[in-house]
Amino acid sequence: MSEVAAQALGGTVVFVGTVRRTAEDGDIHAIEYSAYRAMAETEGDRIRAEAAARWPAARIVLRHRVGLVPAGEASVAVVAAAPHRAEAFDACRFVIEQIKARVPLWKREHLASGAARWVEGVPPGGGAGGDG
Amino acid sequence: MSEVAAQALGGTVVFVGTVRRTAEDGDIHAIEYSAYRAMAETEGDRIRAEAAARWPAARIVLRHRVGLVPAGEASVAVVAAAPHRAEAFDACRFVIEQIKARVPLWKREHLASGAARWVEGVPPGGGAGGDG
Amino acid sequence: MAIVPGSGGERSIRVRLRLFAAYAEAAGRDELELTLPPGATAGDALAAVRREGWAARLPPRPAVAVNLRYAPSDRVLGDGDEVAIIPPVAGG
Amino acid sequence: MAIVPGSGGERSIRVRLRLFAAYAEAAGRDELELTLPPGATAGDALAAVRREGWAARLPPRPAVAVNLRYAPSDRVLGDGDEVAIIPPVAGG
Repeated sequence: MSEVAAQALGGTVVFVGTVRRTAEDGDIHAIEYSAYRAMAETEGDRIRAEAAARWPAARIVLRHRVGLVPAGEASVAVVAAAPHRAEAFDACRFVIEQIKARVPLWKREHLASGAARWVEGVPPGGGAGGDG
Repeated sequence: MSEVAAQALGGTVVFVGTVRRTAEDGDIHAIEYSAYRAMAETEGDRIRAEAAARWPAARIVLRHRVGLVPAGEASVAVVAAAPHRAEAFDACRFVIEQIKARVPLWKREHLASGAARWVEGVPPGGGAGGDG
Repeated sequence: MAIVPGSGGERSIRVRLRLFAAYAEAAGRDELELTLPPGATAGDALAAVRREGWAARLPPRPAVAVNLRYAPSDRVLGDGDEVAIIPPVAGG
Repeated sequence: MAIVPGSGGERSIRVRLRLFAAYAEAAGRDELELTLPPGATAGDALAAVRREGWAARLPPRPAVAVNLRYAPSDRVLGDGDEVAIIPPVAGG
């Protein structure tokens, strides 16, 4: 949070996404995240710029881990600080929704049984189209 | 956050309210919070119970400082953890809105000039009425 | 009509009235005791307080809590109740 | 009509095509080079990939990015562009 701290900012909203241990059909040992790293970074920058355009007073930081993340650990964090809480909530939520909708990240669940499987994702709909 | 951590909870939203240094008409050195403490605690418990009724899977923690809080420091924190992020966002926001609407807390701004003044609040509208 | 022993229907009640923040500052104290007739309500307690000079500071309908809970003005008080006049709140 | 020197209008282009996650797994590799006619689009690159057997795995209209940005299928490619077929995303 110190990355977004400023003395004119009264409200800070943090979202932390954590790897859940339980799935419908078996315990999850860890999730392995992979990314199209260069694009994930530029897409993250674009999301941040879009949020800055909508909430000019907000400061935003986003982070996503890649590689193996054990159950119970955080995989993604978004921090939004703003003069007023409504902006902080709205900006934080916008950023995490956009991350989930369009940043090229994928996850593979590693089950307690030793099996692994790709988690079904969502067709990315943001950015400049993506109907190709 | 460890107070609300659980391995079935995938999304955690934290709201932190910080004392702003700048006001319209003078720098703020600190805010002095006072409370009707026994009622603030029971009202906080009621808010938590109401949130639990609306979002049964969510776990919620709320904290508010009293006494002198220097500018730049946090005065209030709400943590909501839930299986899915929408519930965590909604529960966290509900709780901070309710705190601000009805928990008997008051603040007095201490200005850099040495002057102090009560901050205008909102007539509490929640709970069992309050039209007395 | 039978006399119900111990109903206390004719004894006056005493309530502790608490003041906070700007109201306590205006009153110069944060607590007073009120003696009220049986059956008195939160609104009656407020009316009693209004006889004090500083009470001009109070809004027409301030929020009142009885025993740590917001209460409507027709809430009937009991002996020993704690009544609080709650200034506009400003947490966060 | 004048001949514009250096327009390169008649030379084919080469693009680097990148695959990720389940698509890379299906293809058995995460990258291939495509040689395409001048004026080829993102959609043409995709059509070229569809000739490979594993490409049955692809949905009818997968998302495509050109040079780190989602692009429509009519996006015209240039020599050296990086084209990626983006599987449904699952961050968080």
